[in-house]
Amino acid sequence: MDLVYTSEQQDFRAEVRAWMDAHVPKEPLDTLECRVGFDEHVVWERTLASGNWGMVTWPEAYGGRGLDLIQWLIFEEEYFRAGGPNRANQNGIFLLGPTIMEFGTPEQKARFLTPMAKGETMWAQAWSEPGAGSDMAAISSKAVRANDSGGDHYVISGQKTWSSRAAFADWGFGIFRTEDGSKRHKGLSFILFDLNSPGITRRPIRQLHGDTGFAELFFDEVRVPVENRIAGEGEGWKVAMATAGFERGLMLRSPGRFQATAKRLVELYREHEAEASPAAREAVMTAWMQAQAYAYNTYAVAAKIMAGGSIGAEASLNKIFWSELDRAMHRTAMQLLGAAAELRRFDDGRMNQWLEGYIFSLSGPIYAGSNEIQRNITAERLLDLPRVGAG
Amino acid sequence: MDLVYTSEQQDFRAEVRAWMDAHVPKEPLDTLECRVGFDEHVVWERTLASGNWGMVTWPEAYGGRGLDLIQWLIFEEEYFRAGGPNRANQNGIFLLGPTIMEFGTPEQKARFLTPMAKGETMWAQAWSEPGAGSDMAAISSKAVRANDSGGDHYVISGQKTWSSRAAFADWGFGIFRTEDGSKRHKGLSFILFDLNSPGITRRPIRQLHGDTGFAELFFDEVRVPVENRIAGEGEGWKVAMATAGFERGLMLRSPGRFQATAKRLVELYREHEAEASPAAREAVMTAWMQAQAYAYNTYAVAAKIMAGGSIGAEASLNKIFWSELDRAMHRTAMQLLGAAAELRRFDDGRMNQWLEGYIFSLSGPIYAGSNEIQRNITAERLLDLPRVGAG
Amino acid sequence: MEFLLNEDRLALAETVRDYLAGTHGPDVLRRLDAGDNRDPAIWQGLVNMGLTGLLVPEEFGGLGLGFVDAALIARECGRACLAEPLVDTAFVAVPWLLSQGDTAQMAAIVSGTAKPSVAHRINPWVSDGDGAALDSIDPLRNLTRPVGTSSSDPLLLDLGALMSAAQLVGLAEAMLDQSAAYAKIRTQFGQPIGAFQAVKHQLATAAVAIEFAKPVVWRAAQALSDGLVSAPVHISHAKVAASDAAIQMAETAIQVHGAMGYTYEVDLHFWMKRSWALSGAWGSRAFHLKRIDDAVIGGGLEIGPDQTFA
Amino acid sequence: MEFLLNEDRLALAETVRDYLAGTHGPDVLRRLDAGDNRDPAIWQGLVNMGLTGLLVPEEFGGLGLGFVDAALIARECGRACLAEPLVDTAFVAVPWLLSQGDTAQMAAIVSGTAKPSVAHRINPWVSDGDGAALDSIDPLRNLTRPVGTSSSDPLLLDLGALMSAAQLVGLAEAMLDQSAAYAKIRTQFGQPIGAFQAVKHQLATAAVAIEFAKPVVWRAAQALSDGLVSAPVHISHAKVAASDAAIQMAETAIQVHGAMGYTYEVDLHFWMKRSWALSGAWGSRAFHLKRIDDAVIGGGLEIGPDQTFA
Repeated sequence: MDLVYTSEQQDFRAEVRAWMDAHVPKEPLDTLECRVGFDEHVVWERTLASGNWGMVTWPEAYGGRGLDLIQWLIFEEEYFRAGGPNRANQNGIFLLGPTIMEFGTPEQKARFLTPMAKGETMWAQAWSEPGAGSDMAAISSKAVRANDSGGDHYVISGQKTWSSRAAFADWGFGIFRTEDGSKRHKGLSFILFDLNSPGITRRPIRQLHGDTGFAELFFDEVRVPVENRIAGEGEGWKVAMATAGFERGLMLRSPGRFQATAKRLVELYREHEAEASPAAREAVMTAWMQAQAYAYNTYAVAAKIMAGGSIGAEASLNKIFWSELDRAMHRTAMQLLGAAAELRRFDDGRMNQWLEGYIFSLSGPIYAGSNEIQRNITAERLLDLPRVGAG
Repeated sequence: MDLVYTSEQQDFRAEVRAWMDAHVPKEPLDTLECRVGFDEHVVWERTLASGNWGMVTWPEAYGGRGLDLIQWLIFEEEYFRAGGPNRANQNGIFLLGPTIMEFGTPEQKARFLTPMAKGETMWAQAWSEPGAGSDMAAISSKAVRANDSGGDHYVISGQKTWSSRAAFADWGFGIFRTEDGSKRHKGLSFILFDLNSPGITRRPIRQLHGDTGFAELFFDEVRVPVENRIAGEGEGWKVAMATAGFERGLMLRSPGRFQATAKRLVELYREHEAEASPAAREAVMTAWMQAQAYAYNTYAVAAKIMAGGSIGAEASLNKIFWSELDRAMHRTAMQLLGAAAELRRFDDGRMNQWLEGYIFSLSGPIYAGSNEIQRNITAERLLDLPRVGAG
Repeated sequence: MEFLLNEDRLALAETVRDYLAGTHGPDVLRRLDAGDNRDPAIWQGLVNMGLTGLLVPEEFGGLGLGFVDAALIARECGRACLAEPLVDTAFVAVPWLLSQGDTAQMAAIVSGTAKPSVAHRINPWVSDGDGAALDSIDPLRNLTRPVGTSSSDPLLLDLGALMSAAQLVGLAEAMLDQSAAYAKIRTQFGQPIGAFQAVKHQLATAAVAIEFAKPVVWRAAQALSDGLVSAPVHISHAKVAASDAAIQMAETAIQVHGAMGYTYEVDLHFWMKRSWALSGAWGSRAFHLKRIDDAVIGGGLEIGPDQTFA
Repeated sequence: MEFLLNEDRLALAETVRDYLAGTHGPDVLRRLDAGDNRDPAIWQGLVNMGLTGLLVPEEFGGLGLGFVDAALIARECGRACLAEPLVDTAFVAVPWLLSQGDTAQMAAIVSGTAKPSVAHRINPWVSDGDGAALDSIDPLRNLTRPVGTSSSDPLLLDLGALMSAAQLVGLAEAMLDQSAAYAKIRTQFGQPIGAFQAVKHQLATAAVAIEFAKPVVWRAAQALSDGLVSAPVHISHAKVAASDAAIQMAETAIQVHGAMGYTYEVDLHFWMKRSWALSGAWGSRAFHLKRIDDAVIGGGLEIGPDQTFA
């Protein structure tokens, strides 16, 4: 237990801070969920790549910096301190990248990782299907070996939904049923596909706030080379579970994000202190306390991983904690804003980021495995309670 | 909608107030859960009976006053305003009494109701068995017709537990399996028994605070006359459900109790205001708000019943609400007390009623149908969600 | 003493409920949102039912009914997510204008040609006002900063808060119904999600909050009718209880709907947005809690078991 | 920077855990409760392990370890519901006496013959003191109002609060384990109650609270070791987080145990009572929250993403 940064770590922090102060856009970008905003965010991804700050934990060989997890945390802290934009390529950085590094062939690593690191290709995830949300194994989209060309292509048919970034991204990844008649977790394969392939139709899903960053994807006999499959045929579930683990685990939501929100909430509270409710005052303190607790926990998990350990079902505790913290912080802000809470843009022209943040926070307990699923996992894997089909 | 008391109602309130002020013991009685305290409470029951205040809603024919529900509410309000003791015969007043009135024969009414109203017989309930708690239909205690005397007796064998008041009461009531081999809700009968019958062994259950008001009851071939059965043989489940309905329904917890607690909590808060937390301040306001809401709701249900309506699954909402309110109020008090919260008796010799109340409040979400069961009922009967065995 | 919504009142509210259910479903909300947000035909339907004149004295052609009636209708407006300014005009502005002795617009209000809505120092923005448009998350809200009438009369704020509370109750009830209905048809792991205890218990918990907000609203409306000095406290209680229930219900509803609840395609979002808007309108949570604080902790109100209707 | 409890530390804590699990089970708590509450043999066992000298410098015969080690052992004392005054003496009084330059009793503390516990203005009652007995709900607490030493030194309060927080974490972990174990064997409706989502989710929610209280306690202990000016804030944070987790866990535990949890026969009550006692001891929730308030809202502490270890 050593909670003092080394001088190298302090120097690194100073380096990140200087770069961020110089490069983070002064004005907030438009939302990532619309075309204009997405493009602005892609520009930002390329700016990051130009400073080699895009994929800091990736090995240098793939365009990263090979930072350790403490450096990553420092980077993230400074990123959120500077008010850095959301990451358009989050799916690539935190989900697909680690998956390819773990399961990909050398050829796949070269082919996919480097352009990702340069901000050249933006990635969408395509897990869910209309009947397979929380029940991720209920996949029915098929990828069948084509007969016409020596079996070197899959032909994909089916539908995916809630595909984040898919409205605007370049490539997608997901799992498909490659064994006819297989059930549940068996016979699935993890496949990457060019979103501009013939036969793919993207139907943007209009979200409740009107933006359309998510999409449904319709696959009508889409030909995809077999070499786009990650790991073996039929191993898709294993790969997807590893990917979902990355998502729920350490890197999906770095603590800096919530600490920054907590700090803004404290500032908002101070502006409204005179007329605020007692519950809001306590909620503001709770925000700071929980964001700090989340940070400590992340540092502890990082240290554990660096010492050779791994993160297991504890990732479910993380997911529950940060998603409910985020919602509570934004709910408190909405209460503090009172009548102004409903405004998308305040009188002075500023965007009401608390409102947008509240709406976004409502998705936290739903996506990346609903919190109901996470509580099941916690109970069954950490507390060893019995599983029951209907339970 | 008329929220003004009539002058008759105001006069009645004044009458109750005067009597209570003159008769309610100045010093708190010892706890009902020990022999000495129970006896003190029996004396109080007889004092109440002497003023004809024991069973105010019962018909005059059975020793009551035949009050309507609004008068009952006024009576309860004044009872709790005056700090009246807990009712030793609660099981008789609110559970068994209404059951006998609805299902009993004229002979049973005369035999059991009048002594109950006079405070002569104290009643214990005996629902639960070691394997039948929330799952009330899993009853295995048997009542078999005796062969030796023309079948005019049952012979009871088995075990009951969590029998409230059973350590000290005179009589008990419960359901027993009268049809050999019957399952679940079928073949049960509702039977009254003298707790001093040969063959009954009472084993007091030591509660977590050390007192022993609850007991296990062991029945070893206990002979009970058939005329002690309420309603028909095999109709026990129907009768028990009606009784449980009374318990969860209107009369188990009158609002005055919680309004009195909320008022005491406000006073406690004022004493500790200088050093109290914001959350405590809001919790105190919430206590008042919820106790009032509970009172309004009770007045509304009373009016509905008086207009010919009935209370159904809404009783589950009530149970959830008051039990969680009661726990929250006492938890707040414990926080306000700080280091003194753990004291059973304060430095000045006063009992720490907040601690006792907190402990008691923890049983609220458990007994009379756990809140998990109540939420199931709410979802399935009020929201029409599907039932599933394991769900 | 009779805490009972009598048959006549309930019959009128039920008529309004049935009318709105039949003519003002989610498809209408979508049509309005795609168009001009308001539809004279909808307004005329409300006028035809006499609702614009609900609180207008009979001498001016109204029905001369009271605040409890208005609260019951406001609840139905919430349930239907009605965007037309019926509540702001007929249940808030009308009684306030009458309290000022201003009867000039009454006939025009009854006939539906005048739709005044009055801003307040605490609630500076109103729907369908005459000033600059504001950008509300609620697409049908037509929120404006009025240039004309504004007041700092507490009665106006109380009326706005009470009627917002009543709408919030209706909004919450509708979201509960939508969520229960969705939980019955959406299947996961081979069964309707409504069969899972996790879903059941979340919905039951929200149902409890709604159930115990309702009588607080009716009581507050009656307190205002009866002219109780304590009416503002009870209105604040109603606003806090109804807002908290609606916000809790909205969070539960979107959780039960899962990702579908996050889309424009599912109806839920209209109700959530209105709930977010009204829970902050006519006095923030903090504002109303402060009035309760002064009453309960500050000693401004008698409390205790014998003070239920103080 | 390494937020890691190293192997040596964990090994020592595990030794203590195993020792207490083997020699200090619930049967021992019952035996003590039926008798004199304290047992010299138990105390001697702790002395033999060197725990009374854990924080005593080596020059006085102690182990000279630090606050993180002590917090880890205090957690084990909580887990075992240990009543002997090890924490109050060895982890609270010892470092405070050392801070005063008072080393007179150190050798006697190490050897187990002296068991000082020091009261504080904010925490006027201590276990096993020399004054009049007080009637705690915790039957093994031996709570007294000491006639002798008392102090108003903030360090003493911080030590008491930190070590209470560590015990509360252990208490909560034990209650979680007890509840999960009970949920596996208690059946209702034909299956273990732990198969019901309602039970699973309540326990999972409590598990989250405990999981995120733990690192706060370790961080506070390290902050005190490092002599950070902000250490009192982090200790208050630890006390609030650990108390809230333990109280929440206790309420969940009794709910899962049902009526059984309400009896003396089931072990749970010992842990609940200790949790009720320690959550109010060494500064109430309000006291600690006020220090956080001053730091976070009052501006006494730098906050934000780059201030994790400020």
